[in-house]
Amino acid sequence: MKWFDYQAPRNIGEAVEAMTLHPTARPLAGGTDLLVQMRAGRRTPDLIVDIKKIPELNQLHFEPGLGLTLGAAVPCYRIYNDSAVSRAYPSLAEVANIIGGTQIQGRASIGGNLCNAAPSADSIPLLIALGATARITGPSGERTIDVAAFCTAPGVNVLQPGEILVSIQIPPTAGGARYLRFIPRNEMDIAVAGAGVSVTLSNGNIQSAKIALASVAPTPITVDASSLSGAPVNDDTLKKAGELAAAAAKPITDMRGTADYRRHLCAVLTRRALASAIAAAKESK
Amino acid sequence: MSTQYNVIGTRPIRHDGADKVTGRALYGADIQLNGLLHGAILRSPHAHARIKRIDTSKAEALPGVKAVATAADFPAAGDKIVDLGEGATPLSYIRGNVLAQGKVLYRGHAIAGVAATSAHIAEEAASLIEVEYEVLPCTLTAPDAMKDGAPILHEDLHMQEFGKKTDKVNNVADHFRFSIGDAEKGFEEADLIIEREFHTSTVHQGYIEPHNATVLWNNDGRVQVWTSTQGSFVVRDTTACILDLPVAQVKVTPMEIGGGFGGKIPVYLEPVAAVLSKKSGRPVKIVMTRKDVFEASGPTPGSYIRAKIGAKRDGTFTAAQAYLAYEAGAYPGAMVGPGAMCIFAAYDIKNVTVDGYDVVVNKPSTAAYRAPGATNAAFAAESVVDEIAEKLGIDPVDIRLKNAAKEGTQRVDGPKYRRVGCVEVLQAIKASEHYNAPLGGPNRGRGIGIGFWFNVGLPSSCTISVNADGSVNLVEGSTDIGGTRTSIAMQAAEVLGIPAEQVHPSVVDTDSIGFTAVTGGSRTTFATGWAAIEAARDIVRQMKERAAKLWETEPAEVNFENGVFSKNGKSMPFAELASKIGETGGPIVGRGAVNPRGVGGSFAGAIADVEVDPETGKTQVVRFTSIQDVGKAIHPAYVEGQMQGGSVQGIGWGLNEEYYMDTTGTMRNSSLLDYRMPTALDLPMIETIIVEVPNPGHPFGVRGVGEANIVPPPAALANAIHQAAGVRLRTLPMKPSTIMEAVWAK
Amino acid sequence: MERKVHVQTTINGEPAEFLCEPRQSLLECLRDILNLTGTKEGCNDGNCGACTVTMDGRIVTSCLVLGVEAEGAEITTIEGIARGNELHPLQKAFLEEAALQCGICTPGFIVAAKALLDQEPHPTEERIRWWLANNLCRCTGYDKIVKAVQKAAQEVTL
Amino acid sequence: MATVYLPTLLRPLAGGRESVQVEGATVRQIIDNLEQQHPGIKERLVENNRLKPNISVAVDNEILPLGLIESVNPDSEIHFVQAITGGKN
Repeated sequence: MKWFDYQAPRNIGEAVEAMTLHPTARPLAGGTDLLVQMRAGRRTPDLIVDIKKIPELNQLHFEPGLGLTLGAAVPCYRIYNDSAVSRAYPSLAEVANIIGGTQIQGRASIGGNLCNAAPSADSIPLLIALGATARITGPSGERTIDVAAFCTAPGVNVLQPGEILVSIQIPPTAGGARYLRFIPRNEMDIAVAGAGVSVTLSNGNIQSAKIALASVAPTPITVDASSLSGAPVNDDTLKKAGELAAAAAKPITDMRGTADYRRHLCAVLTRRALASAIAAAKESK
Repeated sequence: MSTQYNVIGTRPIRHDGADKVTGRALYGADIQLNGLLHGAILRSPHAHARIKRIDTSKAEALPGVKAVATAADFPAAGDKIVDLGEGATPLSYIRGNVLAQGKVLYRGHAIAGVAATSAHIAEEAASLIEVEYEVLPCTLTAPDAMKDGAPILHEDLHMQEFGKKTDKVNNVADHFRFSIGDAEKGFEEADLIIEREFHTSTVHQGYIEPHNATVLWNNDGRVQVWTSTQGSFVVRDTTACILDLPVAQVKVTPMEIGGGFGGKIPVYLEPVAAVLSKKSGRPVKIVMTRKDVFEASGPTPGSYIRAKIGAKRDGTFTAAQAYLAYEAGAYPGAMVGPGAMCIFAAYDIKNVTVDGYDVVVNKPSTAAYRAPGATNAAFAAESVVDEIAEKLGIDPVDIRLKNAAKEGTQRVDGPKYRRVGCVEVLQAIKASEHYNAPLGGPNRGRGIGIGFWFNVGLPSSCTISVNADGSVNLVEGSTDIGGTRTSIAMQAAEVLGIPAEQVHPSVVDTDSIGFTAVTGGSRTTFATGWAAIEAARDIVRQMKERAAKLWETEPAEVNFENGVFSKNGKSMPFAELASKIGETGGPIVGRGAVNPRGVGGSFAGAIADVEVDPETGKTQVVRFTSIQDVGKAIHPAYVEGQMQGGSVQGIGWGLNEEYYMDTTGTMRNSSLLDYRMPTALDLPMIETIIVEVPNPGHPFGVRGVGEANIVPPPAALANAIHQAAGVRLRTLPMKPSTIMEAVWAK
Repeated sequence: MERKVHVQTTINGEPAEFLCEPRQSLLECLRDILNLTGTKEGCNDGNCGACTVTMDGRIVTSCLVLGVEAEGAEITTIEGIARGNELHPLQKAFLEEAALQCGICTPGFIVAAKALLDQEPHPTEERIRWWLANNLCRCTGYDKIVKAVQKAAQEVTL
Repeated sequence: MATVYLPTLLRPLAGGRESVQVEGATVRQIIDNLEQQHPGIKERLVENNRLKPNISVAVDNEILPLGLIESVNPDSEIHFVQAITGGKN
């Protein structure tokens, strides 16, 4: 690995200053993607800014009615070990539990998963489906954008020089949600395809549904699921949701699977995830 | 008749156990020396290219860099055929694989080495070496490489046919044919003939410890090597050969080894580290990255196989024929010979013809992997056998029993089997609870497969010295990859009539023990165990002389049984006599040096239950049993461990593992994330049935257990998937997308 | 200006300090600077678990932690698992169950399994397999490893 | 006389025969006498006064480690086969 310097600022201001002074600087949370990329020579920062000592980035705070504030550096294990968060967002706790193995979850953060902007990121489709927003701060102040608009290309996100992700805000949920991915192993694997789904029900029908997909486009993508609103909860609706997902997917063929297979998986996973989210929505009532 | 043993068949704690659970055991990469430099290797980014120019000046100028080495630093010794533990090979191939000369033949091919004060500086320096390439088209599979007009890897490589050089230059290093009886006539007698084509991917042994080497070229000219290897004498001889030194000028200290499975027999780093040490005057350590291990060590061949079997209505096989083309990688030696000898090895078929082709391609030079060549072959044969059984409506075990190889069955390469346990393995499958249990759910299937491996003998040495406290020190040269210190010590203990704990085994360097061949070929418990038996017998002989002195009689009058020396009512346990060796003539050292005959081949079987998700094609192994004739299980726990480990490697090979190469010859999944070896979460418990048909050729009946167990799993899984999902997969790995595509095509 | 960093930390219950380059991983610092070579390198990208240590009570792959991040942390390595001369029940169980062959993955498995048993004394087989999915073993097929953890779980609670 | 079974690709040198009867008390003598009967076979089996390193000899169905110097009985069956080593073959 090439030489770099290391700083561990205690507050956001110092972090933004360091990131602004060093245009190639990278923030370090869990490092489970960053250090691998640096070893492979894919990123060559001259400065690593360790953001784990900044209080705001370590916040994990759930407020019924307001939602969840998930600091960008909060490691996965803290999410599933927090009973209030796990109760309010079981799908999020589950995602935190499938990113890497136990050791990875001791370090990796959802914020890092988002910033890394991999098409295959497991948390992003769920965050999109949950309507999450990203709180960003930088030299020209603070801004908030939808997670759905955060990733712009493989490994590229909207952050401008000097900007860092502070937290992810997830609104309160009224229904159910689920992320399902397909991997050839049972753990420690990259999604061949993934589907994040949230749903609210009204009088036994779907009130609204959101669907987002992983690993089938240069970024995680949102599927237009508006046509599902008002649809009855039955197999035809589930099948239709799957078809919408398959139609929206733009997969490529690579070592993880062929394009046709991935499109097929989108339909299967979306259908299964929606069924599971509906069951969760019914249960939460 | 079963022999009663005191030590053999028990499960003592392994002698190196405490060191290995506390982190004290020193593996190759753990060595720290004063003044140690760290090395890095520059590797080819191209699968096939001519090297026009190498400029190392920028690397040499980087602060912290102490030496740079290229192939030009190797002595220009002439070419010769050498047998350094990997079979007969031209030295130029071995040397050319260590550092490329003139051409690079695969992506990852080593070009230069750098030694620097830190690994980071060495890595940076390697990236500063400028290489000008003329990129050439590459060829990546055996069928492609054999086509007219395919890119030629070695312009001077003429196809051999049983020792005769032909004038063909077509990437085929060797073609051979085995035939017994008359296959054509045999097929005419058949009521059913099934012929199928199979493809298997290149796979890696996947040992967790990367290759490493630390070398000090001392001021007295001696070269000291510390490394993780399956064969310290192979490393010694290869390093000496490449550096053109007398063998005894190189001393190799085998460190603990973190897995090998055949892949840690070849030498990759030692000669480079030696040159760097000579140039810098300091010890140099080089450790491969995981990417290097995938791209530049020796995986096992991918293959194309055509297998054909003819059977009568009653299930009798009348003829068989096979064509095997194995990918050797960059240099010849694809282990297609053993594949060809194993493909129908489980069956007594009178009329068989097998053709084999050893084909070079632009992939890393392949190495052995547990029963090398046999797993690919068994996948083909056992799939065809299963299909015949299905079409004839015969139980898969019964059809195999009907045709099973036994004592006197002629192998396709000529010799007849001595006592083997194929029938016993099949009977154990048939009688097992697993084979007779319900499948327990939808989308499930059960498959079986059987397979064979020869095992080998080869030389081993051992010395044993007696301590006054009644314990003995055992010195041997077989590196211990899976508990062989203990399985060897137990055989000595059995002869000496003392507990296994009273034997203190050490694996020592090449200066300190006689020549010992590799830990491989399932030979260590068999052959080095035999050397230990001989050494222990030598001890007993000398101890009898001492007892005779004490009792004023002749040694021949002294009895020795169950650890007690006796004569006419007088008796003395081993330990008591040991306490008197000082006063009866001094130290006692026993020696054993063997190159044994009596090698006993091993048959293994597998029963696999799978569940296939009909919508995703994902296969879950829900139950698995490994069955193997081991001859005699010296330490049953480690025998089970070998069977379980081989089974799981076979499961990985069957379901997900592969070198996923793009058209430029770049492996796209060269990490442990994307190579997808099984994790704990992917598997059930692996049940084992140890079958013991003693090998009449070994004093305790040992056959060797390390290899045959990997042979049946991919075939058993394919047969199980067929039952679960209704499709026959003839390509490895049988990954989810492949299964789904087969389901769609149906 | 390329300068090494002074790191003060706690390793296996003892205060420790070392100088490292920011680019050196905790794994490199443990092995090459502190000579704690029981922690192994298998892949250097977090996928094999051979370098598992605990850091402030959580298991991590030390190849994916920078040495400088150890400042102020509490690290436990395989060298800190035995209680003096007495092996930890997991270490004993690994030996009794023959749960290792080559042994290169063993330190990582023992450190990881201990963290599990410390927080969950009675894990199911499925839970053990889930927890240990980040630790690769190529020799054993995991059967005897899982059984050793199950056996140690019984001993720990006795 | 011992019976030598010829590898498939060497059979053309012996008029297509699968086996031939040969005199000899050692493998070396067998090969020398075989060469007398069927010229051209020896160079396919022997190099530098040793069995070629990729060839093993089986006498009475047992692979023997010492090659040319192994003894042969008058009623022995002899096969020349591909060598299996501990590693790459």
